[in-house]
Amino acid sequence: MLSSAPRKMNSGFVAWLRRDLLLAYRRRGEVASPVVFFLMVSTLIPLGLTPEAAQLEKVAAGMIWIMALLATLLSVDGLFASDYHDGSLEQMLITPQLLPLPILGKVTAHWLTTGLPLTLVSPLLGLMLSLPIDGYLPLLCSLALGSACLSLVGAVGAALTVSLRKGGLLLSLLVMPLYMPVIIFGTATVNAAVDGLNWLPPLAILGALFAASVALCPLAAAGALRVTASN
Amino acid sequence: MLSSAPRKMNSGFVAWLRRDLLLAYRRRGEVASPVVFFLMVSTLIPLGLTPEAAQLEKVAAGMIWIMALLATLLSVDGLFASDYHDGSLEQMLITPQLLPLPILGKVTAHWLTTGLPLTLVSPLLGLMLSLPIDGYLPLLCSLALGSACLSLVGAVGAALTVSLRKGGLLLSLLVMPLYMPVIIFGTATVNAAVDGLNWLPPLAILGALFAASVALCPLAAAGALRVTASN
Amino acid sequence: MSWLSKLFSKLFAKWLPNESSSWQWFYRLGSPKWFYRRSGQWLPWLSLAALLVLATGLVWGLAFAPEDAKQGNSFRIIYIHVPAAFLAQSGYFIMAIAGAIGLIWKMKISYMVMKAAAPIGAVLTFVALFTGAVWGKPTWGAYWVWDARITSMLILLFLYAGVMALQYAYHSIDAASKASAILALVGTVNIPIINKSVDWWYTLHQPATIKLTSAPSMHMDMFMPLLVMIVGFYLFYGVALILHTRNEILRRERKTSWVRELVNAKAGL
Amino acid sequence: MSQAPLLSVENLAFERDDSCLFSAVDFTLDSGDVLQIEGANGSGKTTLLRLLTGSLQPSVGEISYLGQALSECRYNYLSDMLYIGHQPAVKLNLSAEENLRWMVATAAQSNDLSIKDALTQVGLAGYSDIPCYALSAGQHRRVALARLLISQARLWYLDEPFTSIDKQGVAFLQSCLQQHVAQGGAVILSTHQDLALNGLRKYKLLPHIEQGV
Amino acid sequence: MSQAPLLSVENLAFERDDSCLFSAVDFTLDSGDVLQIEGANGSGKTTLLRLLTGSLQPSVGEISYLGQALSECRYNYLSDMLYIGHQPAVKLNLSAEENLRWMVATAAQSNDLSIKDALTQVGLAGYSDIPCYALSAGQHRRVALARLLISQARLWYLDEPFTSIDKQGVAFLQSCLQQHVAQGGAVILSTHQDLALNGLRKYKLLPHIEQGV
Ligand code: HEM
Ligand SMILES: Nc1ncnc2c1ncn2[C@@H]1O[C@H](COP(=O)(O)OP(=O)(O)OP(=O)(O)O)[C@@H](O)[C@H]1O
Ligand SMILES: Nc1ncnc2c1ncn2[C@@H]1O[C@H](COP(=O)(O)OP(=O)(O)OP(=O)(O)O)[C@@H](O)[C@H]1O
Ligand SMILES: [Mg+2]
Ligand SMILES: [Mg+2]
Repeated sequence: MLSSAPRKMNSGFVAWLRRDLLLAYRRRGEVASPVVFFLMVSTLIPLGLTPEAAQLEKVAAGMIWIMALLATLLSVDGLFASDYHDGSLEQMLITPQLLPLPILGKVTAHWLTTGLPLTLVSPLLGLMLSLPIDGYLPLLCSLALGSACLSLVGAVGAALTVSLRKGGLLLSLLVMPLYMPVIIFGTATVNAAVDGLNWLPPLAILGALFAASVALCPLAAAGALRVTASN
Repeated sequence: MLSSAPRKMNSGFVAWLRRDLLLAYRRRGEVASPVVFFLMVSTLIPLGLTPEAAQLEKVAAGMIWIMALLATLLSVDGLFASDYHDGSLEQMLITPQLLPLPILGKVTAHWLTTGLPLTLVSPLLGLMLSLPIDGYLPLLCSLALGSACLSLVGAVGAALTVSLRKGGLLLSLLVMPLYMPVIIFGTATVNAAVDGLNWLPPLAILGALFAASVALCPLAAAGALRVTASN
Repeated sequence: MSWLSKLFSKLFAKWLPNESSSWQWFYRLGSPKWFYRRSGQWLPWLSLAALLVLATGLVWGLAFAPEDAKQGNSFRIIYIHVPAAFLAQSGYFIMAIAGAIGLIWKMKISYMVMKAAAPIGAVLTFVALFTGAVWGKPTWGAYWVWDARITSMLILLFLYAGVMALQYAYHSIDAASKASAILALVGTVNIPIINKSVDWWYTLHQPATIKLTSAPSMHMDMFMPLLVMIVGFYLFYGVALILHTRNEILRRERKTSWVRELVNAKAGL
Repeated sequence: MSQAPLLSVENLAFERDDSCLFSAVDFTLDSGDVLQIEGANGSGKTTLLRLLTGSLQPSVGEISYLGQALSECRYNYLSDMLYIGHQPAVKLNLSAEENLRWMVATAAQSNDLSIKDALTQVGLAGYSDIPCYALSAGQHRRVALARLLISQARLWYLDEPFTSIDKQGVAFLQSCLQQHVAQGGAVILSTHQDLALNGLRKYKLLPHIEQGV
Repeated sequence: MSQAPLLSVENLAFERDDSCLFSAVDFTLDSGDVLQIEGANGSGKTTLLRLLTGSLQPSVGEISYLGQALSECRYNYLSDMLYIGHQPAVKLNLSAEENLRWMVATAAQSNDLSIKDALTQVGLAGYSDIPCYALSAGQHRRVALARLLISQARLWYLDEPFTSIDKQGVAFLQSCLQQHVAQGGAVILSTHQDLALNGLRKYKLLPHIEQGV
């Protein structure tokens, strides 16, 4: 008899996380390419700015953070786009689960494929940009936390723009200011360490930002998606 | 009677150029739209690096060029993608015209909607990043020429990856190495002017790069599109 | 790319191979089966030669060449570093030429050579970079500096990576071959430009503090082993390329009768 | 006990940007029913189905499931519903099997038919490992339709399910629908083809006619 | 004079990644013919049409236009050909009129029917200024089909042109085809529906059967 089977208790988090990771993996030549991308952009920096170690050292932390932000922006834009076009997003919206959970699954997959690799190669980038040795650990910690914030906030922007073929500009400009604290405290963490100061306070603030983003961004993105889908 | 009408002499260049401009006009306002992106990132730079004018001044030209490059990379990814998905690309491949011409039309539209606006707002960015006054004219000239090269080379990469359904990261892996000369001579032009040297030689080299790209890139992109379409 | 090959054959009709002429070997070379058989005959001899020359060079360079006045024994890295850097660069051209032959004459085997050449070249580039970095620590005090040559070597690594990534990204073998051949050709046009521009960038930004190129003219006793090593690396490259290509042939032709026979014969032994 | 029909739609109207697409749509659906929405292109069939799934909100009127307004039984309703739209939600980069596995994982309930069997039944036996971009148009749609075989949902909303499907496939799909309603399910579908189903009911969607000035 | 048929296909075979999809496809097409390619899902109808447009290269066999091999008369052939595939090449962000204007601009030749009239005839009278993402599935396809009314091409290759089109639309489209062949054109189309056209010929695409071991 239909519907008599017990309902599965699933939140959709795992299913969407797995699917998006699988999709990322399917773009095979791609698994390594976030890493290659960061390596390449960090080759551009000496080419564009200066090859002198003494000078590079000063901008290293800031540049790595700007790269993290660019990579996130670059990739988060497509977070919902392909799902919107092939109808998967509509399916997501009509599942009985709480919408923020599948969204959190997708964002986690996004972070695992951009933020995490960036964090892991950041010591190498630090080497290339002559970052002083004291900066490595703070760089790793702050990037891990901060890039997660970037993915989460980016998801809200992506949700807002996915079906708005017009007028997305204003809304995405609203998201941008949210990036500013992340990048400020991110670089502050590394610079504090390089200058021999205590780098835990800025890191703690990043942690707080992260906690707030995890709690709020999926909700905001869910709301945005509902609006866009009823379009 | 069918086929008795005289054939129109058209190269497809204008038709594709117009269409892509119209499309870009319809989509003004997306997050990833290059100008928005450009402006947003340049507000982040002082935050990430340093707010001191003396320091910013040194990195201004390089940063503007790096941003121009990333903005191009970001947008060139979609040059053929949506056409591939909705079947327009297949229509382009079966028109009797010489394929490089429609491609050149599309690339021109791309430059008019990314490279040109970037060039036009670059004085503003120069101001924000405290670029010395001598640098403005060389910045404008070099960006105009250089961003055209970036669009052209990017088109080859986009053509090679269009049928792969991959994000922009693979594309960036393919074209970033090819972008290096452009960024070197681009920043060299501005820096030469700022240092009071003659900035025409590097600009001339950019011009030569541009000429070579115009001649070769549409051909290479045409070959690449034929390959990917038969996939 | 048919227009390209057509244009090509019109322009160079006179010199182009055609089947009736003495160019027959060229066409036979295009046959994977023929290549597989022939290379099987060359391979032992080539490997032996590579082994001998490399062993001679290594023993000579590491044990007998005099110690460097300034750098001590660390300079001996040169016997790996320089040949690897040499081969990495020529390897790219070999790969691109193979790709071009494939596009123009639609020769299957040259696509296979191209595919085989990419990882070998990338590994050699990496070896050059790595040995350079290791060497850099004692001599310059840093693993990495933005020197013109080093940078262009890094870009070369990216070019290789691009070709390899494209090879793997395509599902269809044919499309993969053609696409990466196009990319390799575009890369070849760019390599001289990249090298020139990186030189320009270097000289523009920074006065010569450390320079690779101005290595003092080497002592003959140090130089001879280096020369031997370079020859050895070329031979080794040849062996690696043939091995890789043979592998690729078997993979792509696994459905043909001759490969099946070969496999059956091996299994029967 | 179950006096209330499975689904009842009362006086539904939908307007977008101040122009009314349809109004006074009224019907009920019971277990065992197959309802075909008819209407010319652009008459609002897809819109109606999306209203039913809850993606769109009606301007006027009410939809109720087992006698309860949708807003009051969202979880149950959505768990009991399956919708396949014009866009079949098939990821091109995944294989048929992976697509189906994901669809099942996100669904509230499913029966015991294995994914492999479902794919075999829809005629994709040899194709389950191939990425979906290498499938033909009809095979691509069949991946989505395989969901029907696994689903335990009572309500099926199908928007032109026969698109690109060959004759044999259409016959198979109809037998699927027949079996589903025989088990107590119900189907609403839109299609321009004529169907040969027992107990088929039709609902003709008429354009809204402006009354008064 | 014109002994050679408009299009002749001889012993065509296509293989992808070492597996043969179909082989020994043989037919000729003259002005006035409508040829319907039949076959199950995945039998290669789309692939065959793409071979005919020159997007794909056959592994074996030859296609000739007016007695000349395609490679020798590429320009003429492509100028005389119109292809509408599964993906109708309609840009979602442009309006129907803008889409059509661009399609006409890239075509080698077109007749005097204005774009507005063509859109009216396909039933999009009030919709020409609306961006295509706001059109229904059938209206979306109709935008692409409006090209047929403006085209001067002799050869039409249509891949499932009736997808999402309502009954009235199907009848209209059939009369279009009828008129085209009456003017000396020819049509090859794939569809799973039964057509009521005079002079309709059918070609059944059979899967390739491996010979030998
Ligand atoms: C990661 C770092 C390095 C890279 C990527 C690198 C790369 C290269 C390249 C591309 C060549 C040219 C080979 C040719 O002529 O084709 C070369 C040659 C050479 N390198 Fe390095 N190198 C690095 C570090 C070093 C270091 C630290 C030293 C020692 C001081 C060194 C000493 C030399 C010497 C002596 C030559 C031969 C010069 C000549 O004959 O032109 N390299 N290297
Ligand atoms: N996103 C949208 N924004 C604005 N109008 C829309 C949108 N989607 C559809 N419409 C309009 O609503 C009407 C009904 O569309 P709908 O897709 O429901 O039609 P349909 O009956 O499913 O047609 P078809 O048989 O072609 O699929 C159409 O006139 C269409 O132009
Ligand atoms: N890009 C591709 N790469 C690999 N195989 C493909 C590709 N496109 C199609 N195929 C395979 O080729 C076969 C024929 O596909 P084709 O699209 O020609 O079928 P069709 O007859 O048009 O089917 P339908 O009626 O479903 O449209 C299918 O088995 C399909 O899996
Ligand atoms: Mg519809
Ligand atoms: Mg088909």
